[in-house]
Amino acid sequence: MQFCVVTYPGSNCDRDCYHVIGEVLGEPVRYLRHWAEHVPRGTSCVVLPGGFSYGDYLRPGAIAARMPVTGAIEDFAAGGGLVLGICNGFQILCEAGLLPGSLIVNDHLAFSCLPVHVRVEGDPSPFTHSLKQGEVLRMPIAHRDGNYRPPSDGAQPQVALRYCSPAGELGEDYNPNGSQYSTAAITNERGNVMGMMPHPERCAESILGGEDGMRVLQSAVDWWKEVGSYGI
Amino acid sequence: MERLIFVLMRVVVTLKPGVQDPEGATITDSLQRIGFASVNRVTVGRHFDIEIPGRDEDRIRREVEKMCESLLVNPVLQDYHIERIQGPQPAG
Amino acid sequence: MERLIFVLMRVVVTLKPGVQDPEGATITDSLQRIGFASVNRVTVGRHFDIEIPGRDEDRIRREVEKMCESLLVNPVLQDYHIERIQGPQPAG
Amino acid sequence: MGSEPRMASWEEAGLTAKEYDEICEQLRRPPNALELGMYGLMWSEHCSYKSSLLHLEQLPTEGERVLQGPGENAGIIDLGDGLAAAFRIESHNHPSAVEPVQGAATGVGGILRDILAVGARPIALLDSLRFGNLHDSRVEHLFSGVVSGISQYGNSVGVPTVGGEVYFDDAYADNPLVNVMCVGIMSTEQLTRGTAVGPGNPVYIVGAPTGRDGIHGASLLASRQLGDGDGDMRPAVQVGDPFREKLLIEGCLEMLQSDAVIGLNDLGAAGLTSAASETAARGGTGMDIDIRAVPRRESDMTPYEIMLSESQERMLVIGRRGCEEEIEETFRRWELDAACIGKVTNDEVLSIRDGERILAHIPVQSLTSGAPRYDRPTRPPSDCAAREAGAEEIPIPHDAGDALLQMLSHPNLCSRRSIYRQYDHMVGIDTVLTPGADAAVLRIKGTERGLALVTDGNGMLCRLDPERGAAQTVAESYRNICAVGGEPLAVTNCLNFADPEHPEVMHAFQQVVQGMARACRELNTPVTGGNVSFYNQTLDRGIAPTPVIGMVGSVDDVSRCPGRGFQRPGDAVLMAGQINTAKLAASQYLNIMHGLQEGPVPEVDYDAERRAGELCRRAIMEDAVHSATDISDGGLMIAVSECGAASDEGLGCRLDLTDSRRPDELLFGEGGPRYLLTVPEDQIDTLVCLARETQCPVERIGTVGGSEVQVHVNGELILRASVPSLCRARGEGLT
Ligand SMILES: Nc1ncnc2c1ncn2[C@@H]1O[C@H](COP(=O)(O)OP(=O)(O)O)[C@@H](O)[C@H]1O
Ligand SMILES: [Mg+2]
Repeated sequence: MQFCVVTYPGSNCDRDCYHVIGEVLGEPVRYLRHWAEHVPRGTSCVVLPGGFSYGDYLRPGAIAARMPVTGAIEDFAAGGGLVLGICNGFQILCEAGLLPGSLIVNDHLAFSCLPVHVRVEGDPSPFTHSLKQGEVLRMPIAHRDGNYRPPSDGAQPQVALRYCSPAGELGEDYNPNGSQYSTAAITNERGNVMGMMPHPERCAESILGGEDGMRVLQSAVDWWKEVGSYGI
Repeated sequence: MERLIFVLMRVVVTLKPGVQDPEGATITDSLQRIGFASVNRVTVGRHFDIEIPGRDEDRIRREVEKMCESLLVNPVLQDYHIERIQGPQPAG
Repeated sequence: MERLIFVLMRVVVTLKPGVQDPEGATITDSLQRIGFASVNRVTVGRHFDIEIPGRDEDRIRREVEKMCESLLVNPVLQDYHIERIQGPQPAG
Repeated sequence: MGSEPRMASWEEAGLTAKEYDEICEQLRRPPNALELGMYGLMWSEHCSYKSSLLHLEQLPTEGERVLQGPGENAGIIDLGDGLAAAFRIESHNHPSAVEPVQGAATGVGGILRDILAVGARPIALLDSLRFGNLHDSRVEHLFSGVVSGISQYGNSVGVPTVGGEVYFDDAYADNPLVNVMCVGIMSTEQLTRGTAVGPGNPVYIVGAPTGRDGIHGASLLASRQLGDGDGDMRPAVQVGDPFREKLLIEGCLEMLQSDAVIGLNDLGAAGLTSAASETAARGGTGMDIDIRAVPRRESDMTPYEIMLSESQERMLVIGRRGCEEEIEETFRRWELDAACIGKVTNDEVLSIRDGERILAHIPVQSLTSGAPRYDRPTRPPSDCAAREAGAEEIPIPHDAGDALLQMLSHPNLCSRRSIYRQYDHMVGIDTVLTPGADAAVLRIKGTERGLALVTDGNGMLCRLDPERGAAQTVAESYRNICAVGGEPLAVTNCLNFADPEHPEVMHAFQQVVQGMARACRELNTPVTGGNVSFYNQTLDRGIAPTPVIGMVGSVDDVSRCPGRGFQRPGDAVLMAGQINTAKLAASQYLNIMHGLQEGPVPEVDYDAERRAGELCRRAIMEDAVHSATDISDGGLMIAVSECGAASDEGLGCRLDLTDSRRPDELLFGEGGPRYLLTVPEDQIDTLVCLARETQCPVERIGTVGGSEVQVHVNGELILRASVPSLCRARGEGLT
């Protein structure tokens, strides 16, 4: 399953994602630069990594969302390709309109780098395909703008992961950034585009304290094998 | 040779009513805590001062509107309006 | 019972001249890249809208000045001025 | 030659009359205003090390692992397997005092470029911070500003901040210290020296355009004390652009993959003047620069401003002739401007031109090694005797548990989580031991190995006894590296002092360097570089002498690195090292509980240090321990409490001590190498063998278990605290 990791100027988890997909997940992976006008043929999944694209200037993700490659990713998603935005990648997908809503500054205003727990929610998506509903994963977050706000038209997004306690309960105490309904990850209606604030690539190897991140990535691979594409 | 003439426009961006404003809330709190007990509410906004060449203010205003819509403003969260700060004058 | 009357003041904060504005520079670049080639320069500033009870605008302005000096403005890098947006009126 | 009206006198350039005469002599004519300004910067304390060089020569700088010692942008050590690590520490004290957020942020930016300049990819940052008492709102403002500046810059460039330290003491009330260490990794082939060789080769300036910011930063801000007129220096405040820095890092590293680049140098203190003259000096060449070609932020800048600007996020790149297009194209792809501003020459002269007009013409060596060196007068402090007072008179605490909680919640001993939570300490996915451990450990991808990194400083000890204090600082770093299973390899250092023209300050400086030199020699950790920051003084209040040590160690197998948290009920708690020598003198207990900073600082016992370190390291690498930590500030009980607080299961322990000393000395005394290890029952024999082989005493002092820490002395329960109460106390200190 061919992966592409996008590098925008200022992306800083691109090399981490590349390493994990290539060396840990063991799938073919290549970089895609921000000036690219097409997603290479044969690509199954595009990953928008974390970091500070364009320095997070203006609004996190805003400038990257207007770069040529983001348009190409939009076409790719429309054709059924899988798209995963992690952290800043999630912010870019929201700014680009590939996902509904927006991510604003954490309710406590500070950058937070720490492990959190997230619970797998019901709506089906390739990225949670091999996970059980209600299952709890432990993953690190590292962001200042992860406070998810749904669109103002009242539409409720499809939630894939919510922040929770180690036992899976929801609550203020377990919500690290003030996100509405403890939202940690959402997908588009079709399910092929997901944005998540936690970093799966940071917990894909036991030496780094956990492997739950692998389960999200492996899900996409399993789904691809079992269900096949959305028709690309 | 003709010197370039510039107009300076200010885009003032404010949060849409009802959108959560963690920064404003924290500032309100801090002000109250350090002795400005009477402050009722603070909201935070930002502005962009845009220097753009030309004399035709209407055209420039339309141009700036397009910038707002294509990049500067997130319509999900923000409102904006445009003010002219300086009329046509040689660049500073 | 008397209703509380509020004044809305806006503190407009801008970078001191000569202070580097990497955000403004990056926005300028990006606007040029996405088709607004003529933009010469964008600088970024912010504002605080402060709702504060009272009728005496002079007193309120002095109060807001104090807020700027003790919290809102970093005098090393920023300048500010205060504008009245709304005169005394019942709280919204 | 052109004349610059702005600076006419040597005084305004920060020089003395004698230095001015020396310049005239070396030039064989009086300098013009631009030249004088360039000398002013290059001969400033900050750039020339004129007061310190003489002393620094004592430091051991060689070792089998050292590939590059002091003098370059960063020290480099050999890690084997064709890999090398580059590292250095630098201060940004004065700028942070004026504007904490941007001062600290640009400090991070500056040290990153030093590492980049030697061709290494920056992989880790550590920050060593000192502030006054947090109750002062001004100090609180500095503290939160500095942390947020480091977080903003480090997080954005994508280099994890994996460790550091912070202490609060009135000695730093007016002069906070912000020292940042950066570590990079590279293949040994890629070692790029900051040299300009090959006459005719093009010289580029890459990155941000040059602005008026930061003019006089090195000569004025960093080379004299802050006074009432600080306001006037504020135009020098700079704003960091981590986004551009990230592009510079990626652009330069990509460029180094090809041989189109010969040398790199950052533009730091003294800007273009320093970068040009130092690269030329190292290469034994000269340089010809046309300031017209330098991209500027403001159009009406004078040559003087261009040559002296310390604008951030710029690098000097010495290219290979014929590769101009490749260089410009590579940087363009990273959205960076690369402007060719001149070329390397063979006349050993730095020529500055404006088009055809020559503005400055100075022999390179005169600017660099021509700077004066001073043997400044020294004098031992007059109040030395008073500090020798003992601790005998202080009362024994009624409730040891209360004392423990009070200690744990003190800003100097409490959890630093509220700080490092704001730092991305995981980006790069190499951080095996995160902040909170004795030392950070980073794996080296593709190998089993890793790097152990730590910074340490102790102004209190160094004020009491600069020589022993400095030696203890090196020893403490050594212990931290050993406590995670690392082998200490080398040291960088940042020497933070008050006014060097004050004989007592200079005396302390000389003593500190002596103590550090001895310790580094004894512990076989050569010094590969560092930084000196003088004039941390406001009026007559100077800081405590504060050498900060940055130490790098090598870990053979990162999968063995233990945390410090208790792991399993029933594990034996062992103490290894100098078990019974801890004293209350010069301890945090005296400082925190009794407001006393006094008592003799113990001498480091290097034999004991090496043995204990080896025992701890081998126990870890043989997989015999479940947890390990060294016992340092606050003594045994602070270490035990940290192990409980760091336990995932909230485990406590029961200690059974047999000892006739005062209980507070037993619980909170400090000194000597001591490690606290927890070991499964079936591994105790391994430890006994190791103890014999290394000749290091090991004693069982208790057992892991329960959810309380209990201490029994001679059979009597003297302290009891629940692990949650310890966690709570540790969490209170910085909020
Ligand atoms: N300013 C800081 N930035 C990042 N990490 C820090 C900072 N201060 C302390 N830490 C981390 O907190 C832990 C405790 O620090 P410290 O009390 O100095 O350790 P020790 O007593 O073991 O030498 C260490 O892991 C250290 O790296
Ligand atoms: Mg330690």
